[in-house]
Amino acid sequence: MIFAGCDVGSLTAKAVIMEEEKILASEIILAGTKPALSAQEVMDKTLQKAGLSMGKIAWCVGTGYGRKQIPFSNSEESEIACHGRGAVWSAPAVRTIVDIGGQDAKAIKVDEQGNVIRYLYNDKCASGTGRFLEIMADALGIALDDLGKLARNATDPVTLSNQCVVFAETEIISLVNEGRNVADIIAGLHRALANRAASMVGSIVADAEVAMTGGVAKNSGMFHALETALGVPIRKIDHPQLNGAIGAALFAREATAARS
Amino acid sequence: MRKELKEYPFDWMLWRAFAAAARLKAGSEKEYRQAVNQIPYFRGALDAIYGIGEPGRLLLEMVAEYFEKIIHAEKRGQKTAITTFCFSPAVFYALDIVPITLEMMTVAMGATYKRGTADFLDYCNEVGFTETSCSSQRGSLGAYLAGNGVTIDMVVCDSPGVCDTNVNAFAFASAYLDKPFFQLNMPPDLIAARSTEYHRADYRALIDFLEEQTGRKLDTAKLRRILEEVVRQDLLMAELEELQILVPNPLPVTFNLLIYAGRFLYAGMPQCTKLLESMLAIGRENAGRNQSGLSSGREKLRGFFCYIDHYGQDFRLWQLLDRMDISYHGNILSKMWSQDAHYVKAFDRQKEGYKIDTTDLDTLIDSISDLNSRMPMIKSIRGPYDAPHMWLQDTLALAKLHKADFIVYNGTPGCRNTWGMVKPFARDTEKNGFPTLILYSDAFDMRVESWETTASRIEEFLKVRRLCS
Amino acid sequence: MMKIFHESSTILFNRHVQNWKTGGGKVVGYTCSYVPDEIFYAAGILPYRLRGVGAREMNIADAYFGPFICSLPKCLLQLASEGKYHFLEGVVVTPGCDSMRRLDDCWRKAGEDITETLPSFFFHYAVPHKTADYSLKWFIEETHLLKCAVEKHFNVTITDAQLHNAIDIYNEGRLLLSRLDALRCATDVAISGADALAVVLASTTMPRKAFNSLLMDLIAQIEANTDRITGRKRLMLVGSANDDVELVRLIEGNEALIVADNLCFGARFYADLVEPEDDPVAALAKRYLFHNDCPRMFGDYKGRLSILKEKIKRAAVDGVILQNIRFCDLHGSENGIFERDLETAGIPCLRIEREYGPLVETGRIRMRIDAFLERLEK
Amino acid sequence: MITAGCDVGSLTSKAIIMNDNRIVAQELIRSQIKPAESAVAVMECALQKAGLTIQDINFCVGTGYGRDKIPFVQEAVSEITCHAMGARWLLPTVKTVIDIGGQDCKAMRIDKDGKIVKFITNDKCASGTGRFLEVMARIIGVSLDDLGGLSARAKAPITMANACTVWAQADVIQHLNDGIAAEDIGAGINNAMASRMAVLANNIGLERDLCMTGGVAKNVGVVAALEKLLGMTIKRIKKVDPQLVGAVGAALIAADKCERSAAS
Repeated sequence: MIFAGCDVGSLTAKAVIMEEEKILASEIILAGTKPALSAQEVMDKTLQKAGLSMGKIAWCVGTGYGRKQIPFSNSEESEIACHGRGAVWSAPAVRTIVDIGGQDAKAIKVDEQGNVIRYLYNDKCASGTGRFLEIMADALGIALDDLGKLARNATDPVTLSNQCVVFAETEIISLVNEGRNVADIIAGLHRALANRAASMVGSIVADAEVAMTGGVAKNSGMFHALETALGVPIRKIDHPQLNGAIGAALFAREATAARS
Repeated sequence: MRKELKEYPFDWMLWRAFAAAARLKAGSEKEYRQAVNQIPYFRGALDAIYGIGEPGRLLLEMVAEYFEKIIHAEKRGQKTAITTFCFSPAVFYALDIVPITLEMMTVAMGATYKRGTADFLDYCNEVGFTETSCSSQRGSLGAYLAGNGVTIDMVVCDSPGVCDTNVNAFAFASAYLDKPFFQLNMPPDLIAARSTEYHRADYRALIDFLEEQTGRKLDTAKLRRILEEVVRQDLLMAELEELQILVPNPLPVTFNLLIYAGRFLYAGMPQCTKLLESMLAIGRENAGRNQSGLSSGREKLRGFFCYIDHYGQDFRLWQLLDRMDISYHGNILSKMWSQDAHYVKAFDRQKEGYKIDTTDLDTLIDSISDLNSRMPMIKSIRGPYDAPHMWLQDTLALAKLHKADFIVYNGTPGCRNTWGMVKPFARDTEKNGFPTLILYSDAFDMRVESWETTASRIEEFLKVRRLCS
Repeated sequence: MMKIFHESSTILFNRHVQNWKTGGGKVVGYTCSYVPDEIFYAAGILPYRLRGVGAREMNIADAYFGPFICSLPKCLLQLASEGKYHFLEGVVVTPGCDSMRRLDDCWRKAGEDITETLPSFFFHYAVPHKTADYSLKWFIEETHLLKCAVEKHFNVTITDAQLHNAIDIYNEGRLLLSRLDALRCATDVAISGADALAVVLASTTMPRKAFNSLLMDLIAQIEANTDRITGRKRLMLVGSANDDVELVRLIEGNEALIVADNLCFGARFYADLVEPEDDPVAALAKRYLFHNDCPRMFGDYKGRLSILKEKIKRAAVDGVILQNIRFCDLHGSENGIFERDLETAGIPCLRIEREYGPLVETGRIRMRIDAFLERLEK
Repeated sequence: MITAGCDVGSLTSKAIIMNDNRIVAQELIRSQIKPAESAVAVMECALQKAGLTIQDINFCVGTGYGRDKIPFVQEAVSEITCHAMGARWLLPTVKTVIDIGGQDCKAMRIDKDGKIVKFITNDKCASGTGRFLEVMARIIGVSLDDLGGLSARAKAPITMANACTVWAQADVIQHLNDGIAAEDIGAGINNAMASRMAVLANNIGLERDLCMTGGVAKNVGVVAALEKLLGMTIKRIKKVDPQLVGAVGAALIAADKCERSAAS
């Protein structure tokens, strides 16, 4: 049987089509301001890739901030639950997930089935989110995808003490003015973000295998910064950004299983 | 502050609003509907309150009367004192002083005004009070700082040693308005002999202060009458608690609000007793039929709030819980620590409770001092959270007694005190088997986090933690 | 010579502390100016006021503290968890304010999770928030408890003679610091605010005897030296704890000079002497409970305002900078009323809110200072 | 006498060239990372428009965050003083000025000579900054210029979380996904901004007349909401783009300095 998961976030929309254990097709697009349209677009593209029509999808679970607006989903799950499911499916040993999405960052503790045991959001006034990186890349005039690459040339990462994303931007501008090199600033950015994520993990005393999900996980600089901050190696998973959608598809499978 | 808000004193407006609200049900249901349509922002709260039946009407009457006393205090030659929810007003009534409890004024304002207390919150900042301070006092304090209420004669609080931001609001008011200030200062420990001694010495100083401010002597007979009434109320509250722990819980979700509203406004006064009796009548009736107090009659979950409720416009928290079939077991603020209290007996923690001894003036003062030192928050949130008799122990004991399925922390960003320890606290409640949600919203200021977001965080939590489908 | 002071004010484990340790000495840290150093001095222990200098991350502190908390206690917890306070045998925490008070809870919890974070001696010193006779009685008892706890844990006896001696030494230090204070208030100033702060900071981390003699030399040097700093705007710094010399440098720039303050790392810390009496513990309790206070002593606004006005007059201050650390409502709110009352009295004020820790927002603060100085121009 | 003012902010850089108190050229560009480069770029454009070279400028004053990094200025002055001067010159009756920059928000009371009597800046939270509006506009998918217009079309403006920019985003997205109209969200954003500014303005003791400088002055939604909150009309600056007021002030101060140095 064929299932789908659709994850409409604040920056991107993702869709995954699965058949049992196999991913048939997936797609990631930039989200517009109308969740319904973003969902439709990303799902159409995915169906096209898979050469399927919506009618072939036995069940579709929607997740992400826009989940309530997805016209074609049969049910909804919060992205927290989906990231739990998805990560444990991709890497069964994983018990802790750090999900840094566009809108917020979460630390999630799961059991061996990927059921959520505990989770935390990022603090107010300490914005460890994807948008944080986006705004900063903006301020530095750098493409978001280049951050990781650039960070590798860092020799002496800067310290960003300001918790607030917008004030931190001023800090960055003044650092650039002082002639600090961009690589050090980006590395400092990653460290600041990683430390905030690490403090969430600390609060829920998460242990065992840690995975990182969300688009930010594709940023190698962030990935390594988080490893350093946590002091443990992080388990790489294949599709960090699709993880929520995969989890949703897995929920879809469970939903149909429960029905038959 | 917007001009139109300066047109009428805010406490006078609250009085008129609640006085009118208390009479709304005098007529037919149709008339009620037509009337509430004229007050869209008060409507949700009124529907919820009247939904409770008689106790709801009594609450409105009680609150209206409370405002009426404030408005006419000067005319009646009475002094007014701004004070805090966790200070027992009994002593004011004994000395014929009219208390103005800022947090209660804030909640009343939030429930009736379109923009809640936003303008008054901001006004405090306009005159130099920090924006990061607790919104519970700021919400109504702003009106008094702006001179948009009755004249304040004195400032009395009992939060030093318990909550800086709370007492800081009163210290600021006293300095800004140049009014006499008195603080009861709580040591970090509750039951040590030297703490009790300190409490009682401090309380006697308070009485000297109040006598000096009013030029009156404390009337022993009156204090005795009031404290005897307190005992009566404690017994009623104990029985309410016994009912509340039944499965299903026969009390409606709003009853905790009524319990502490009654005690915070009218400790030792017949108004509160009457309210508690009418609540008990409903509770007993439901219990008799083994009937849940929820509108649907189906109790799916039992929730306990370890700090404060959420006073979003229209009582949305209680409506959400009721809609989700969640029986509400109140928060740490709805617990008075009388030795008659059900949980005090249940845990065999008499030492932490107070006993009213009406023998003579000395025992009366000792009793009311003990009572005050065991007020909500004053009792549980003074020492380290994991110390004996403090936040964690009380929360776990109550959550277990009430068979709660989950715990929610809700406060205000102004609360240095609990935000300074809530993360380790939540870790420990989780360790003890209670799924715990930490909310970042502000109980009194919807501009910190919209109610829609807060509600979705609660629903998400219950779903993700698989407490409900 | 200033170098020594600056060094011991910027390095946690500075030379003096290192020497003290290699000499087998013990060190006890404390969090606020309401803790009597004399008790420890008398016990042969080095009292050390805890500071957040050198904190770079918050990842550990944020796992225990919530977001709306002053960054000073956060920095302390972070440093302790990183092992930067390895040289402490003990810590005394006070309910100086709610943020600092909860350092007790958070530090103990971090101690359970991270080894060697929590010193074996950990004392909660309950300072009352008022000065009534029964509060003093309480505080005398509390100070006795502290003394006994120190004696018991470190297996020493603290005699009255030792306490009296400690009081003398610390009073001498207070008098010296007051002389320095006077040199700053003078019309032609002999020492910059940044240097003066460094001196005060050094006094909180150095063995007091050594400090006293160093300071005596410094004062002699300054008095001998004839070149004076002139033609600058004379500012007073008021508000939250500040142990950041860089912040003072930033404020002073080339056009301003901080000639007076009312800070717990400043005048508030040395202004009042301990009045000797038979019971040294009672004498200490009195001084520390009644000393030139901080808004944690609720309801004493007028007292603090008059202290400010007196100092403003004595130091011929052109303008007052009222600063508070983010989430410090006690100072932040009082600064609001100070501003109202001082401006009414014709004294220009500038209110700024800042973050504690590695100096950030330099641009934002600089702009405010420049504008303030431009305002003082006319 | 030809003087110039150069205002290098975190988001935009502006230059004004004046000839005896008459504006002969003005320019506004998006700031680059290095303030020195932004300054040179914007000044060159302005000079070109005026058909002048930097040598023709008798005196130039720099302001804004990058003021100390501008290579060609004789003196640097804080933007608070410059905005006051500029506003006073553009609207002689003004006593109170509110300026919203990219990174902060300031309110100042000025005397008849445009000198600062009292000022306050918002250090509390970034949600009181121009950047806040930019980020929010991006989320609801309108341009910053169109954000202001939404207020007029709003039916039921939302109550906006204005305590934290980042959490405010979560709120806005929540509302979007609840299907709330962009007008109502946009109006909520503008109101939130206005209420923060009202606090600052009242804090320094608001006096008539009041005017607004900086880009947000062009946001009709914020301006209208602020007028409602303060109960007074906000004088509009018509002579120049409100974003240029700081540069105008700098050029005026330059003229003043120039005369003084000539006199002495």
